[in-house]
Amino acid sequence: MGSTSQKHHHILPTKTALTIGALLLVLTAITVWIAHIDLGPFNFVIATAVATLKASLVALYFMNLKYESSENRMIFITSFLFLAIFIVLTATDLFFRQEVSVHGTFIAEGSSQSKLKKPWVSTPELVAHGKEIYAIQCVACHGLEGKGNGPAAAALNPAPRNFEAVDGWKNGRKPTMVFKTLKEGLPPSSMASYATLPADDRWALTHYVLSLHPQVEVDSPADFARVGIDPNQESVQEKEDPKISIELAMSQLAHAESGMERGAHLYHSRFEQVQEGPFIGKYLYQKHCLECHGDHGKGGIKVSVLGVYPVAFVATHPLNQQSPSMNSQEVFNQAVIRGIPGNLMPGYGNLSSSELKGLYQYLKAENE
Amino acid sequence: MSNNSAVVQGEDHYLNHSRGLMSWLGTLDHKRIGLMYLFSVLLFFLMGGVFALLIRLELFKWGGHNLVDANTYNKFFTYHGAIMVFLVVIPAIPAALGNFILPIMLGAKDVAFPRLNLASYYIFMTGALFAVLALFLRGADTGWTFYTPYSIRTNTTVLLVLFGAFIAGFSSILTGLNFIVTIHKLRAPGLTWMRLPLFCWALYATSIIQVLATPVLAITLVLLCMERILQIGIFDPKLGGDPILFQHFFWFYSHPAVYIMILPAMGIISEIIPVFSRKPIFGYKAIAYSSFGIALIAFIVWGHHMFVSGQSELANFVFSLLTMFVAVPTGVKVFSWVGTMYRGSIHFNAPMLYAFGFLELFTMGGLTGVFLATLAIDVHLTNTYFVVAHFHYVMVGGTLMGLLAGLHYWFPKMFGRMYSETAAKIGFWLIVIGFNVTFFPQFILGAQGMPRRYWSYLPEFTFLNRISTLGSGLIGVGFIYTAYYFYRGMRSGAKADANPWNAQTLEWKTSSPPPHENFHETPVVTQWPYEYLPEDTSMPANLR
Amino acid sequence: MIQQAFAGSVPLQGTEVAVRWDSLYNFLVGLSIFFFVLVVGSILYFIVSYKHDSKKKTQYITGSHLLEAVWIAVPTLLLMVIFVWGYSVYHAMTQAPSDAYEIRVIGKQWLWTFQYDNGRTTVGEVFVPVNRPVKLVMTSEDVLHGFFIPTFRIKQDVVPGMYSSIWFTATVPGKHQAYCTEYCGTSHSAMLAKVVVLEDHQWKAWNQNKEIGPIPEAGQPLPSKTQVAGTLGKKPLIQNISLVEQGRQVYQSKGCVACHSTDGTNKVGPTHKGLFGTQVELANGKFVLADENYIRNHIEYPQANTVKGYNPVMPTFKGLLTESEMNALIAYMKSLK
Amino acid sequence: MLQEETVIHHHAHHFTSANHEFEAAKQGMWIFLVTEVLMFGGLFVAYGLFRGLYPEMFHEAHQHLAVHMGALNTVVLITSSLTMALSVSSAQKGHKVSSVRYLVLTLILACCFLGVKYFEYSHKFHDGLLPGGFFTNTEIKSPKASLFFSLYFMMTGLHGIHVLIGMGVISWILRRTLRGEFGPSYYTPIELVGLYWHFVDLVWIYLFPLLYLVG
Repeated sequence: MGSTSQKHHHILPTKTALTIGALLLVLTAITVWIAHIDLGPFNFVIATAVATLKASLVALYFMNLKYESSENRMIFITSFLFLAIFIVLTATDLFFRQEVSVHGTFIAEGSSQSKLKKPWVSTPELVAHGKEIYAIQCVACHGLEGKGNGPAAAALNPAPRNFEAVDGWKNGRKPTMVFKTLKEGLPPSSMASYATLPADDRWALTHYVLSLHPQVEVDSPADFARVGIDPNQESVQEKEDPKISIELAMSQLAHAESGMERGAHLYHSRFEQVQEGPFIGKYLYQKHCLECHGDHGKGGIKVSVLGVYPVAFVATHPLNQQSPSMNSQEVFNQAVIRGIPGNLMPGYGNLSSSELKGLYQYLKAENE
Repeated sequence: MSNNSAVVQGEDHYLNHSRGLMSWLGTLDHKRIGLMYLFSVLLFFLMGGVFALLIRLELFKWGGHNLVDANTYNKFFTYHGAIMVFLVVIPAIPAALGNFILPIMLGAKDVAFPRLNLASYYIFMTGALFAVLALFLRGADTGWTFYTPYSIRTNTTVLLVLFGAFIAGFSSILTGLNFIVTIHKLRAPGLTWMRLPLFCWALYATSIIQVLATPVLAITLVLLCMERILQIGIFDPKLGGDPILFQHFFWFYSHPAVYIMILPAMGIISEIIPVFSRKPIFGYKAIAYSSFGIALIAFIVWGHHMFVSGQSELANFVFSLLTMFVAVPTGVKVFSWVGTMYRGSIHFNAPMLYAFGFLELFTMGGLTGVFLATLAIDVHLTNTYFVVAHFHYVMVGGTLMGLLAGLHYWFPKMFGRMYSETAAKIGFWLIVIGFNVTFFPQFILGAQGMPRRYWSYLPEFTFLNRISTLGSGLIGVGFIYTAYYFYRGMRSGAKADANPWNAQTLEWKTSSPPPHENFHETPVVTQWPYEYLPEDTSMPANLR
Repeated sequence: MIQQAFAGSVPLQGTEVAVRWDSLYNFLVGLSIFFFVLVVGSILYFIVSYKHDSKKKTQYITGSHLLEAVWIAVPTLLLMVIFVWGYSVYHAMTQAPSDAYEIRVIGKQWLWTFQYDNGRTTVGEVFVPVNRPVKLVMTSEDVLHGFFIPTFRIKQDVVPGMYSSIWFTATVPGKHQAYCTEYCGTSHSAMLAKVVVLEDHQWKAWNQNKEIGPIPEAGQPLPSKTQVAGTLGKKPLIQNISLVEQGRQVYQSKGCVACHSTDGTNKVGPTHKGLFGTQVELANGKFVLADENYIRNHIEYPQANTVKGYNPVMPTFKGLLTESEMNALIAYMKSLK
Repeated sequence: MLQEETVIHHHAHHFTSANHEFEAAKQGMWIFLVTEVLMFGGLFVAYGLFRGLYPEMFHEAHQHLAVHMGALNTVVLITSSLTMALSVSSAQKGHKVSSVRYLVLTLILACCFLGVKYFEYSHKFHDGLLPGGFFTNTEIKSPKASLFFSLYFMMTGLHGIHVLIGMGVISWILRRTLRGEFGPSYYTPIELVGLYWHFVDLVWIYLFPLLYLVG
């Protein structure tokens, strides 16, 4: 026993070992070098190919697989075969899931019809109203003065529109076109659809952003025709696009804890609240707002939740006297009920008007 | 008894080779380790069985609140599932019976790595300890499948159970590794691949699955632990992860695990049927290769557990198609076993009875499996009692019947004594009838739409649930009775011959019980193990 | 009872796809019986014919390639037929027509919420028109759930963070039972719902928030007054039964039973047995009298009224109960002595 | 070089010869490596799928990893693999002194690897580039970037644990070599540890381009 029977075993010659080692280092240098050249998808292919080459060298020479019995070679290769099965069959699921889309006039119903007469004509009242809405919905990206330099603008590509410049408006600067942009958004850019805003508010916004530059453009009959408006009529029967994104619909749903009736009843809860204002306000604030806006509405908290899926961070607004949404009870109601699309503020459409009043009063009192 | 002539009764064998508790706890002898596995597994089987009976008692009446509250019930079925799967059916045949028999069948003195073998036993027990420890804390209520995100959110001690299963998984890996090397390197002279007993083929296929699939379970459980500890979010939708991906990870192991459970049982049946039919096995190569076919297909069908999970329609199509092919090698085996009996000389000893039981129950389990592989049919039946009934027919009807068949078959070899044949027959009928009464109604319940994991159910399901509960009592009685007559047999059964069944595999060529080193002389194999000649129809055990 | 248990091993056919499903199912049952009889029958035959007899010899057979080829080829062919058939039915189950009426479904521990295009929201009951394709777009707020309607033969898991959908065209008016089939924790088995299939005129009325009258269980006639008193609370709202009985039905159908009991045991939430008129200690340390106002207030603002010793997990039912349902519910809870 | 004295190794009773035992042990090691491949494989599968789903996120997130550190570690680990291979062949030839020398070198390189890793990790901690729920970095704009760092920490963490274990067994082998237990007739443990160490290197060879060089 204890014979020298291991002598048949292949011994790696020092020279081969050094050659392979050198080769591996050269290949490492090559991968790093190639990674700095942009070859599109081929970067990945080359990186993996080089890695496989390196791995094969290690396995064949350092691990002696080249001189190993075919049994052991098969055993080792089998593992990669089964790994391939694992990833390919799982990929048949993950990369081929059906998209679910939803039809219908959900949420937008009842809020889309304009009650104004000839809303495409700018009036000082409309511009003033538009400014209010702008302060809530648009400043995050377009900035307070409409220069396209809001706090969230830095992250956006393409950058948000600067309303003080005349050139480069994707749909042009005619009122109907701006209105169209507000309704449909500008995919694939970050400009979201604001179809969830009432049509009147969108008209108001239109006139406000156009008022930021003195040059006035007027709609031609062809423009009206394109958006389906008859300029000779007094009011607008807007044709509603019946489709909204399932993400939006579902995230609205997920936030509507009680599922209060929506649409026509958006502003008026059927159930009037009996409790006194500040008490319910404090309770509601603690329940819904505290987590993101912090104690006494001081804001500035990093929030990372929108719906359930994406992870992104936004610092919340303070809810004090300077906050545009605290200007008046009405403005406040709008912001709370609808939420602010594009921001992380979800809508709380299930709050009753007395609850909103309580909440508003509570915040006012806190900041005095 | 020419084989036995060399062995004088009372001679040195593995049971009396050395004495004292330490000679067992520190043993490197595969036979003793096999027995330690066996008794541990039986202990866990008792625990799992008690939970099963508690579940059935709770379901005796509709509407809940019969025995325990919903939370306790949820823990019961979690424990029943986790204990039975991880601590009973997976190790039962390979680690217990396989450890004992495989090296002897190969004509080897031990498994390739005896120290590793002992280590894997202790790893198994450590894993079990963690899982059982959780019982005394807040338990676990996730079901044995640990689906996310519930398993991330629940405030029960899931972490301990996960950790236990993770550790027990390593034991399974090491056993598989040990067996593969043993089969490759330690076969007796003359024991070529085509002379290998079918039980060895089955264990070989099983070991391959253990080695290839269990590491994925390990990483899955690690990731799930990390979800709970570090909130890594890979499986957590709140953090951007995908809960369905967890199901892929889980079933990539757990579907092949089903074949870890069933393949060795099939191996045992392949051994028993030719011996008790006194005839060569029908289609040796087909049975051997079909074990490999099943092992391979095991890895490409896991998605059939997820037809309604929200996975893509393409994946459903592919997995349903592939799943259909499981039935082919399985069918080959069943038909070959039936073919083996044709023109044989059939003896009705307990092992053969259990083999019949296996064929009946497994055929039902297999056929209902086709229902669940069919896309549209699965949509209605999945997550109902139909699935519960199906996998109990396969796991209990398959693995447990196989285990009992093997225990009866090798009982004389393990302990050198016989059990009472009459008692064994009574036990068999109690268990088989009890089993069918328990689980057949569940097929109907499932088809009618009763979902699984329900603590309370609607009144229209009462009648069938009652029958099922009564049947479970019958099974319980059957198992207690079986334990009793096994105990009697071990203590005071008649002395067994070296080869009471007149079988031809190598374990019967040594004394009962075998000596410490299995064989006094290394055996030399000259023929395949199923050489039953037309006149060789008698069986010593039945001549007394 | 026995009759009930075996009266058809599958539930009634509530959709067209259920009819197709049943024929495939019956084919499989037939095929299984055939193969089961083939296997077990031949075993029994061999046992009887070839029982051990020391005088008889066996025959030395080691296999037959022909037989093996047959029992590989025949099952393979049959399995392919089953696969194609199964897939075609499945395809019909998953591809919703584009004009399907859409309902948003949200699963949450342990309630089903349904939202409709007309702005209405229901809990525990989903109202759908008969003979018109309906598509359910579903998501979950917390963990996995599964939406299962046995009479329609459809089921789909509801996954947090993503949207899944199923569709059906119900052909049988009445109430159909729906279950949660993906384990979701404590009250998984109480996470039930009713699919209320409405006839055209009822659907029209329901859409206009009008009373639609009593709806029977699917496939059953409307129960008479006497039957109602003796049955198990799965019956619809009927105007001419007592307020307490109505309340009991609301209590069942709106999912109160998922977390509360009426028999004195505390579940996720405290029991309601003997609650009325007692002093309740809230989590904030205050004591309140459990009167009508408290019950209403608690149902609408559960978070502010969490009872001491329990987690603040109850969802609000504000806007989900009509005034008459609320009154009935309070009346019922008063009756739980 | 001096020829060390021949070491007599007695093989276990159930093997027919020392070579028989050696072949069995080596096959056992290969099978163990198979299980390792599949264990790491789970993470690679998760990586592949998430990368396929969120390519932009991976591209943006990977820019926060230090390529020079990763490249340095690649060089370190490849060199350690080379020294390990040289140590094994020295042992096989019976050159005890050089075998020891190479083993010590391997250990030092492994320490370097972990040292570099330590600096990388602490930098990530500082920047809030942490897995999942602990992710607090605000520079990365792509949603779900926390997933990339979950995978990064899981993959490099599991690999790091393997390096630690490798250092443990190398020390054990070093001790046995110093005692003169290995020679041309018996070198099973050192060869097996060599295989393990090369495998650890092999994993890193893939981790480096996948994590640090996302195209």
